[in-house]
Amino acid sequence: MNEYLLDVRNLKTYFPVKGGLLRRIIGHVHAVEDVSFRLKEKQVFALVGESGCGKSTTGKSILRLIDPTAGQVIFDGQDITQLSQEEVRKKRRDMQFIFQNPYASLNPRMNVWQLLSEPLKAHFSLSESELRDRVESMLDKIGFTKDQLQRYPHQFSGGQKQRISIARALITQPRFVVADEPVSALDVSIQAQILNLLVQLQQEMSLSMVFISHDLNVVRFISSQVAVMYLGSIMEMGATKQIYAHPRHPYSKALLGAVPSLDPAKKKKRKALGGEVPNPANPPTGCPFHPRCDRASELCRQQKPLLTQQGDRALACYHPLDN
Amino acid sequence: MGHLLEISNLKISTPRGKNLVPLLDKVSLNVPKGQCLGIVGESGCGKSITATSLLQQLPYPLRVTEGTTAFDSFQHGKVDLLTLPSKKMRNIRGREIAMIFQEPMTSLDPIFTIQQQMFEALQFHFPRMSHKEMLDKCLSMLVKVNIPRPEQTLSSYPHQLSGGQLQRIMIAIALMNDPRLLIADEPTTALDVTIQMQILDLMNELKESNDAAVLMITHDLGVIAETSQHVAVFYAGHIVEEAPVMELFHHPQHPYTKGLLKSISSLSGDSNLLYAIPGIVPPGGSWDAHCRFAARCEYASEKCLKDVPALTEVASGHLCRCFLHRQEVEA
Amino acid sequence: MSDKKTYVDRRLPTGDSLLKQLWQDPLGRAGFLGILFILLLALFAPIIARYDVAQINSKARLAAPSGTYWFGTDNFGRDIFSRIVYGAQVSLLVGVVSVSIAAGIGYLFGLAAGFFEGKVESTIMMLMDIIFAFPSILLALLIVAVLGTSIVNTMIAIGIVNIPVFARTVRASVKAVKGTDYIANARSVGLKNSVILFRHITPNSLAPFTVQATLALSSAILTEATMSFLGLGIQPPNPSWGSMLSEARTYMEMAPWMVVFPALFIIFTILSFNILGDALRDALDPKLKL
Amino acid sequence: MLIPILLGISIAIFLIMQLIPGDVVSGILGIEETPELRAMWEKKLGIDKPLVTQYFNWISGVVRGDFGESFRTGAKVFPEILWRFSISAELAILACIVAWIIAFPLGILSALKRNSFIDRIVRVAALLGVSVPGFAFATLLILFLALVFGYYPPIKYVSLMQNPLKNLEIMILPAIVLGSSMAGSVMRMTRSSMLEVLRQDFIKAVRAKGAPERITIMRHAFRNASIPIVTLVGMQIGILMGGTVVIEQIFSIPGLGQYLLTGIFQRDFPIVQGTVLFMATIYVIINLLVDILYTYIDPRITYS
Repeated sequence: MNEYLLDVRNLKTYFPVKGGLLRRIIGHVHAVEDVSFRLKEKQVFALVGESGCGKSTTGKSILRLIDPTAGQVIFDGQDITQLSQEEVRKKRRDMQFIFQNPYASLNPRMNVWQLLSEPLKAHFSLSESELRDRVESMLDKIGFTKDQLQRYPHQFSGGQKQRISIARALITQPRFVVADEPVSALDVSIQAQILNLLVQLQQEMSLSMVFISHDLNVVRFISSQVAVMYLGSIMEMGATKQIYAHPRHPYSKALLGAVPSLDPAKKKKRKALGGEVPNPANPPTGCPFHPRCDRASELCRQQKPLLTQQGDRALACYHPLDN
Repeated sequence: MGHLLEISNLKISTPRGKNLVPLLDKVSLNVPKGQCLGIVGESGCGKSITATSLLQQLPYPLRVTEGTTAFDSFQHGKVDLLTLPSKKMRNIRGREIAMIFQEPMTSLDPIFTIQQQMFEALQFHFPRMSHKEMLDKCLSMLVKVNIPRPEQTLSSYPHQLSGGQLQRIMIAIALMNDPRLLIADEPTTALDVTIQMQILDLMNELKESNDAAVLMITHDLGVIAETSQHVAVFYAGHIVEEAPVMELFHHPQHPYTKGLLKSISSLSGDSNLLYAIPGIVPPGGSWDAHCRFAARCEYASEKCLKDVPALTEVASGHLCRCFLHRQEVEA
Repeated sequence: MSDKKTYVDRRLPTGDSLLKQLWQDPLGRAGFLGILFILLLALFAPIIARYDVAQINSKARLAAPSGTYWFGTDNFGRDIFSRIVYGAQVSLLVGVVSVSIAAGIGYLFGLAAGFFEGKVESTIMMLMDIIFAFPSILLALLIVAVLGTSIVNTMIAIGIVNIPVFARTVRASVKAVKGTDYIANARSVGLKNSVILFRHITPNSLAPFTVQATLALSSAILTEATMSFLGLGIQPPNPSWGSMLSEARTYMEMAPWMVVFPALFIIFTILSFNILGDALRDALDPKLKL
Repeated sequence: MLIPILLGISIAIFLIMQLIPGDVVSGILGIEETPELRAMWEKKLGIDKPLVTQYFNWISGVVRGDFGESFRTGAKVFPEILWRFSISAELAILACIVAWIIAFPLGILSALKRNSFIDRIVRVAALLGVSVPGFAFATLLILFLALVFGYYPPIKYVSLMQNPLKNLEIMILPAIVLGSSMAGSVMRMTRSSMLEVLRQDFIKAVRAKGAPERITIMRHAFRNASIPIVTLVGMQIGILMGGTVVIEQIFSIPGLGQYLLTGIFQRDFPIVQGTVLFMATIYVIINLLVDILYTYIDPRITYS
């Protein structure tokens, strides 16, 4: 049996750019450019990066919420990219997605009961009482009571909505879930509550998870493995602890260094990373990071470094920092 | 040191039906000259409306229902910003008090070029300035905020520039006339971390060279730690704690501040569970006559559900709105 | 990407809460009552009307309003009040039938265009653009000019003219709803297309459609009145407010009531629908409530 | 987009004209019909040929400016359309002036003084403007002027060239009627669009620079608000054209609308066909101009 539950191989997702008088395709945004990674059962794997780095598109492509342009997504020995629409739909029982914004991702016209029973109805044929049992047990897990079943999303706070949204994703007892920035729409004091809930449910339900976030602190807390993405490609990938302790890719180092410290005394004189993320429709040649990198050489400008295993981690860099 | 701006007992309310519901309740704050005062709090805590009320820009239908301010204007002397006649207010806006906003992408008028919009900042206050002078001034400001191609940028429209560049331009516009006070309302919230760091560095740098006071409004304690000398923590429409920045981060007194710091720092710890403040922030209109944090507070006692604690000094320059005191709450 | 934005809750009222909200809004209530009044007038016309609408009475030509003839009589001695009551029937009938034609066809077109996109969408919208490119009353006039004047043809003409607005509204709202996170969520949960279309997209895209239907009723009634005024709508002796007003012009100095009452009723009815439409839009889309 | 839409319109009109019940020839000849006369007319009208040929014959004539001849008078339709168009256009322009003079200042004022007394008045007026049909307003206005002032609008048309003052007297009432119904929706749109823009961040930012209100409102808010208003104005041209049909009839102005009605009543189909095609074409062209106008107002939109 395969050691890995999920094996993403050379995933590419391009979006057409239309323009001109006849709205012809004049180019492509390379949202995801050759991404590969693997995920074991019960593991939490984080994709971290700034806006436009393709982390979200990667997550959606894995679940075929967006159809990838090329590559394979092997889940439990089966290539998801080769399945028909109906097969994908059935597969969703085991593979779910948690959205960023709970204010927008719940149908405003459905009450909690409808929201939670709907996925069950789509994938199982259950009697009314079985339905009720499963909804109520899920409700208990997210800390809701039965009398909240008839309420509508707008009657809940942001944190509560995100609980409902998590419950809706997990009620079919999936084996794998992609969580796309599940706490970034929430207030600071609520974020911790939701993260705790996620970790708790992940352990209870033996979930494997791809966790997408721009928040490096959150990623450190929740994941054991991490991939740092930049402009559609993975720059550095490995155990979260090691990468956070000793980032070796210049971008990872800059990214980690940019997180404001919580100690005003440690407000060190560090150099902020200059420049901005290039336009993904017109990426630079060679290494995507070279225009902002102070270690860039001629080689970096000309040829894109491939992600290769270097010691305890995978790196896409010709001139990595010392371990 | 004298205060540039003193806010006393500011109260802002919104009409709901026939009643006025308070959104900000008796806030008093001082902004010292040349320093950065940070206001930190979660959404709906009243931090943003505090700032907008100072320039008489409260969104409809909010209104100031109580309170006064004293701003040390070099044109008009000591003035109350809240009641200043609109003509004098216009002299102060952009000249003595400047403001930058959360969303750089929407803070510039989409149908005018950067040059037209930067020129305005000068024209409104110095109508006689020549085109050449204005151009020179704008170019030098753009260089100051590290815009790579200033001439080209001047002739661009906002949609042609990135969020980071636009926020730099907003800062350039704000600092154009060397204001005495810069109000920054979540200036980096809409930006990526690497860009956020660039902007914060830039603001720190400019503050030193310009000697302007800054009112930094944010939900991010990290931003406060990076920029501020003095911090006020807002919760549910009033100040719950106020202290110099070192004091606040190293010796937080209010259970809410403690909780926030604890939950953020537990993110970087090795524990399996995060420290989380339970419950939700009470929204405006549901503030009963007791401590607004009591329902979420692990130390809450009977007393906390009966009375509203006053903001009292617990150490030099350190104010806290809590019945418990230092010794008792040490956790 | 923003750390944290202030998300505004869009509370969409459902069913009876919508009616309640409308009733609480003074404007909504006024519009509602106005329409109810006209509707009752139309429904109970045979009871309310005091005379036969077509009955010519040469002794009572151009009689001023009085206890006998509440709104006076016209040049044939017909009772204006009774004709107005029956006119309400005609107005509402033409309005409702033609809007039903337009809304039904427009809805299907819009749904198909919004849901399937691609060729289906471009073909449908091309067709709609062509109809839309005609100034609406012009197209309606052209259609009755060709088909001949009758009540059915009037309904057909007004119906056809109004198809594109519905198709456009429905397409736009279906596309907007389709792009929302909760539809992406519905897909990610693994719902069937039919469930997504009918349980999620349809109910959430009905709001602009409902507003459009209310406003279309007012414009349909206006178009009918205009066509009848021009003599190309409802034909005499059938009572139509538009044609009554048209006939009245000859006698307006002798019998101003012939002008005033039909005009007031036309205005009142259209106003009621517009007010209700406004209130409905405010209730359904708080973002637009300004 | 222009060419396919115009082609579509012409086909639509052509097809609708085929729906005429009975046949045209008997309509023209009436009781005088004989087989010879019928054959002659059928040949003359070209209706003995297949439909596609008929369409191409018609459309190739139209492209050359030949809209056919009136059944009744035998006069060429196109020159008549052009002459009458100048009258209708004058009326339409006057109506627009009336509408905009009323609508823009009041719409802006009402947005600025939201929920004040003035705002309420303006909103009620706007609602009335939208709800009162042009013909009803016109009739009531004439009645009012006649009863109160004993004034009757002139019946005989005088062109602008002959006597500008007299011409203005003829045109002013219909322009007020048409303009006020347009003003209603423009006012509503101006108000809501202004309110929308006024809460944007950049307005706050402009004020924070110390801008005088006049500049904030006129240079920044109104120019941005005018983007949706321009769309509305483009669409209103259609309503205006419909409006001219009715209003010209009421005030006896020999414009395009009246020509169309005459054509319809006399079942003079070349007139109907030609007028409708002409008006629809003008409408489409105006909307194209509106699209081009956008690029001047809004630099974000480009037509490459």
